[in-house]
Amino acid sequence: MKSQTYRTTSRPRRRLLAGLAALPALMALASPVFSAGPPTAEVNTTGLAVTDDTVQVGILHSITGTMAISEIGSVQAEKLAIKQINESGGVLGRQIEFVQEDGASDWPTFAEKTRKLLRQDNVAAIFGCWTSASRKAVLPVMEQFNGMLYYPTFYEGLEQSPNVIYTGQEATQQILAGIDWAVKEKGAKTFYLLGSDYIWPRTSNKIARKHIEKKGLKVVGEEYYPLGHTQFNSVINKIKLRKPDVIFASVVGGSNVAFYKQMKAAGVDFTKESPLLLTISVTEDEIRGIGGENVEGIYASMKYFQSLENPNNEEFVAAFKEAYGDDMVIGDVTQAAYLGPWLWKMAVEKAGSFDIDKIREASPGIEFKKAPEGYVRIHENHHLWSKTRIGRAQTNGQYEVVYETKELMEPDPFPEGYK
Amino acid sequence: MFADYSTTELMSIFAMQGFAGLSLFSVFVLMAMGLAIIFGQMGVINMAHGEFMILGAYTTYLTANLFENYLPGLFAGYFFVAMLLAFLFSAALGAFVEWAMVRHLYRRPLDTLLATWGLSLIMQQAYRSIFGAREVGVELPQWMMGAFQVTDLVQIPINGLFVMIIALSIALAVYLLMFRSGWGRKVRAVVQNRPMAEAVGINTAGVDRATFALGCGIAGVAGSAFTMIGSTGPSSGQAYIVDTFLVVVFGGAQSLIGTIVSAFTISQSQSTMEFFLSGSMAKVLTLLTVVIILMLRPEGLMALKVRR
Amino acid sequence: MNKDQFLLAVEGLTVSFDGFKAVDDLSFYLDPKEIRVIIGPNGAGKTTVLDLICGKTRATSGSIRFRGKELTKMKEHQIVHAGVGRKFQNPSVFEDLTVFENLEVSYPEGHTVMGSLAFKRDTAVMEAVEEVAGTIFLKDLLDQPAGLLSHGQKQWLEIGMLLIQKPDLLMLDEPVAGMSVAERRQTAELLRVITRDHTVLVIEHDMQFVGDIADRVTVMHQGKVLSEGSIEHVKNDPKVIEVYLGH
Amino acid sequence: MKNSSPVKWLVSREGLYYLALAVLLVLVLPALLDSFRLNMVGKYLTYAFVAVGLVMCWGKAGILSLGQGVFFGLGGYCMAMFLKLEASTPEATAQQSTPGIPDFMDWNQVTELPWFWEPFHSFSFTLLAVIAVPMILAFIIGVAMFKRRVGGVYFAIITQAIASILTILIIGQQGYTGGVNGITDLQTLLGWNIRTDEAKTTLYFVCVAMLFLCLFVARYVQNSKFGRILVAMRDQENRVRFSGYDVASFKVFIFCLAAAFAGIGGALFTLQVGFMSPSFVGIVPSIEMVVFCALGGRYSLLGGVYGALLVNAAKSGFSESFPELWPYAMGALFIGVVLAFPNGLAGLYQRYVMPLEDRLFKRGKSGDAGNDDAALSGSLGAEKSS
Repeated sequence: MKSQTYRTTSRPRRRLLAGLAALPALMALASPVFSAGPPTAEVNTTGLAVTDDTVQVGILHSITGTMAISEIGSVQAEKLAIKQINESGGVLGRQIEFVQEDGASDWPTFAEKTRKLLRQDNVAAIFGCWTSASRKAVLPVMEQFNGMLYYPTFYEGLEQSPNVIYTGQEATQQILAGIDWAVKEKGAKTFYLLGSDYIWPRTSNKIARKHIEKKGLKVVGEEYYPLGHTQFNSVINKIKLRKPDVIFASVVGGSNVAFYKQMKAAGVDFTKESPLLLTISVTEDEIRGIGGENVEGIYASMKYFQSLENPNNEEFVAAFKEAYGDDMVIGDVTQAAYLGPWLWKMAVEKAGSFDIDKIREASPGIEFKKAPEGYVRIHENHHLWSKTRIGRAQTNGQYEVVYETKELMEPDPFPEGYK
Repeated sequence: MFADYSTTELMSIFAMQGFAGLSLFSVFVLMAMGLAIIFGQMGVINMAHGEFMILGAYTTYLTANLFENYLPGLFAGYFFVAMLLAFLFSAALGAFVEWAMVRHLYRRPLDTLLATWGLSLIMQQAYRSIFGAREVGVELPQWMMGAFQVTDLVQIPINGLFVMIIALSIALAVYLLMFRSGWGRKVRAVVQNRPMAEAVGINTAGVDRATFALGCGIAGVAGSAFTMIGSTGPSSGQAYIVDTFLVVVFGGAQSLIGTIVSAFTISQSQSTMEFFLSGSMAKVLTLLTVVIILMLRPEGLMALKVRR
Repeated sequence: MNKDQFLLAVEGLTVSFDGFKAVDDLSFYLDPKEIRVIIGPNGAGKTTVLDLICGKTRATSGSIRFRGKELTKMKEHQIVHAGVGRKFQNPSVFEDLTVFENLEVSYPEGHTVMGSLAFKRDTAVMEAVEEVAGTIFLKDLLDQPAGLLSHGQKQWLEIGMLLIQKPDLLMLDEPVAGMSVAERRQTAELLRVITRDHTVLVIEHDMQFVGDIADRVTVMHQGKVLSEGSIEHVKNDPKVIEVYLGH
Repeated sequence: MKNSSPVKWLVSREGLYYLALAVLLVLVLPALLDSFRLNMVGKYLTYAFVAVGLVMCWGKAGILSLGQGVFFGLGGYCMAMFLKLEASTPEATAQQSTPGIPDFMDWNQVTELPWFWEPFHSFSFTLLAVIAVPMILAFIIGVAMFKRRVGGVYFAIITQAIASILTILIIGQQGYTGGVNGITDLQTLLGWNIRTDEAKTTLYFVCVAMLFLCLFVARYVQNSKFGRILVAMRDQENRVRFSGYDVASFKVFIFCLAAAFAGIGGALFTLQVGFMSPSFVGIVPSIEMVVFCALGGRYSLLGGVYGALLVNAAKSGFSESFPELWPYAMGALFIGVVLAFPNGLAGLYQRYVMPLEDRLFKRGKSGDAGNDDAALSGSLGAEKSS
């Protein structure tokens, strides 16, 4: 971790000159005096760690333990965003400094570190958490000490806290669009729901089932395997028998690798699209472990793919690779993590204050036009309006975007029947 | 329950589930063979068994990369080289671990459990530092992909078949080694009566080291084979350890045949249950059944009756 | 004849391990206050007989009646409570406990979970321990951890642990094995004291020692009784000479 | 040998050790630490309950359970169920489709409180369940295994399998258990807000008091004849059996006792941390708990407490400054403890510090050294002789 931090802080100068953000950054570098914002007493009435030229935020992810695999991308994205914000003049004239804590894949540790960040470090915002379990552990602490958490992962919904901004999609955004697409474009009539056994796949599949059945179509199977399970032959057999048009998969972690390899070995060629596999859990990050050749032809429904073609994204991908190496891949969550610091900065600036209550008030309606995924906007319910895309996996581990919703999908964390 | 299916479909179900059970069986055999040797013959609990498997998997990954970059023409055959290297590396590390750690603990089996658990933590973190926290993808040669199409519904995956062949060859090799070779006789002599074995001039320390190394080496080969069907990451090994121990204990320690019989029983019942229940419940029921049977019959399926 | 007039009646006792009959249709009877020695070559099944009586090994068939009670169906600790005490071949004392504690643990009170939690070290216990310690020559070593005793002393301690249980039948497996000549003499002395009010069943190889103590001798061979009677009788039995004494 | 009066006991060597621990936990730590750090210490102390149970069960009786997390979790879940019901009043959950049931049930379309949740409306039932539920499970496992003489390695592996079964069950039955997220968002205990700093400090002291209660129970058991039988059993199980003891019942009892301690620890954990999740039930936490005990000294009750405190403190400290190094340190700790000093810190203390104390206080060698060191010297002796 040390070396990465070092790289992100040491390399920027040269690139800056060529970079698009050169002007404001140069100004910031040349004379911090100009960028001095409003006096601290005005923008910080609740004792946060804000000085005349710095503001502290927290980054809280697992760097050790089983979740480190997934969370490291988010840490990198958040650091990149912070660095870029600093280069462009900081927030209200203050440079962002971050305190990084390790959640160690252990939920009480997350809660503990949150307390530390809020109570001892008095951070102005926390960017962090990945699993639902860690968020659930952190949530009471955030609410008790009135902090602000930017949570990057796509998740099951059923939550809406005044102290959290959810920068990933909640389940309906991801699922409804995906199923609609499969029905409309691919003529799907029957679905097989498969997931790892925990809350997100189970909730997602419930939403999916409801949506499918409402359309008068059929779910021909629903199945869960324990986290870390590696033997999928039986379910593959069941799939072959039931012959669904679509396998709707939300398998996570190491199980993913086993599942796709065994599907492929069992003679399922995804490129033939019979059955078609639609996943909501395999980002570019996961493909690296599974191997592009094993997932070629599967479809993923999420809001961001690294291959998205727009100037924002090209710039973002270039900056990310510059900072962390050319072989980096960027998945949906990594991008969502990148949004966090930016959305916070804009909320602070709109509110003209670091106070949590003012940020909360200012947040709904904030628009981020430079988001790599395109335009996003914060909803009243603290989730983001965002478009959902369907990507088709290539052997090189990237998705080719084949579809994009016309409108922004409205976040609906408490869908009908889930209140 | 069967009403939804036609007769031909039912036939295919049984054929394919039978095959699914068989591949699970070979997975269990691969996992358990190394452990059965170490636990059954030496009484040592090696909690780092999974990590030795992952060492084999990473060796395979590195070999694949090496062949891809330097010997692309021979890529089709890299897997055999990888398995050999996996065996050698794991066995070498195993021998070292035996020398540095395990040999001091032969009289304290529960302590080997703790020490090897510590070892497993260190190995996991070492993998994380060297290979990164993410899983690595191991590319297979073209000929290992795909499946034989038997009938419209029944397909036999080639790599599943391959894993099965490896499992059976290893089981056979172990059998020959343990029961048909002079070395195997020595191992068994040491197991049954250590002081006596020493007295008749067997180098028991050497036998111990070789046995431990052999067990670890087989774990390495197992890991190598698992790159075809599972994931290769720093903590992938942990997922296997409980299942593996249960297979060995259920079979009756000290009985290699027992290990195979128990692998067969557990895999067949699990895959049958998986078909009718959800995956999680099948797993729970399988574990529960094994635990209950072990409570009723602690000596396992194939126990030797010895006058004590 | 009423079998229950014997202290111990073993009849038709058989145990087989995977088809191998370690004890085969064995019968013998013990009178109260008798000292019986079982001898026989290695593998004759002597130790197995003791295992069967004390419940360590379960009989395949046959019966063991002790004061009219059937032992084959009872659990080990119940057999002990019925009045059978057994000493193992290798001294098995609790090395982490002191001599006093070793004897105290064997004291026949507080043998249930709750009983042992409520157990008080009262004067009755102290007296019983000291009395037995005197008998087994360890009176001065009561606070010594048993692990530090000599081999012979451990053997005595184990005998003492049986004595304090006040059993009716004492079974000793090679009590003088590995002892010095002086210790042997002392042990013989000890056994003579013990036999004043106990029935004793001994396994022993040392014929000198056997001659010293035995009332009657049972010779076992391949799981069966080969000969039985006084030491003189068995010494002169041609069958015994053939398998055991002759060479 | 006997400590008839409590005062006399307190100034004995063993008494002073307990006093020192009490001073550390009641005076020193609260004085030095802010409420945040103190709460963390409180959390570590809940593991000390497990460690004390393991000392009794593993150290004294030789039964290594790799499933203590199960009992810790059960105790914790019992408490969490009570707190969750208290938090899920019909008013607080008015926006749910079925008000009055826990939120996660509502999300899972459970429309009625499952029967096994009902009794947890009662606080007294909950207190009973915190101890009884782990004990009942331990009793069933214990009777099944010990009566059939399953022990050692087999017992360890089977308890491990049970930990893994329970984890899968809890995660799989999320409508009834909260699944992988666990039971979260616990706020009040009988109307008392447990999230405030004052509450957390109070809970810390409750935790310390309970720990001492458990220590005294354990100490009583250890010093009774029962304790000597345990040690005897560890050395020569057969001899104990043929001294007329039903060995299995003794094992069952001690295993149940350890389970009860773990359950109390789990309940206090839930109270102090504010939630319970399946990640404390599984194999990894169960094995870590064994390490706390091994590091402190598997034969020493106080060693177990210090072990739990130190390992966890080191874990927090290490993972704050060198997250990558922590697994190495933890692994090395395991191996080091087992290979180099199997009697843990207590063993080191006994070997190196006690002679100094002896010289300092000019005490006789045998003196009235407490049972802790008596057991220790015994086991050291055993080690030498083996």
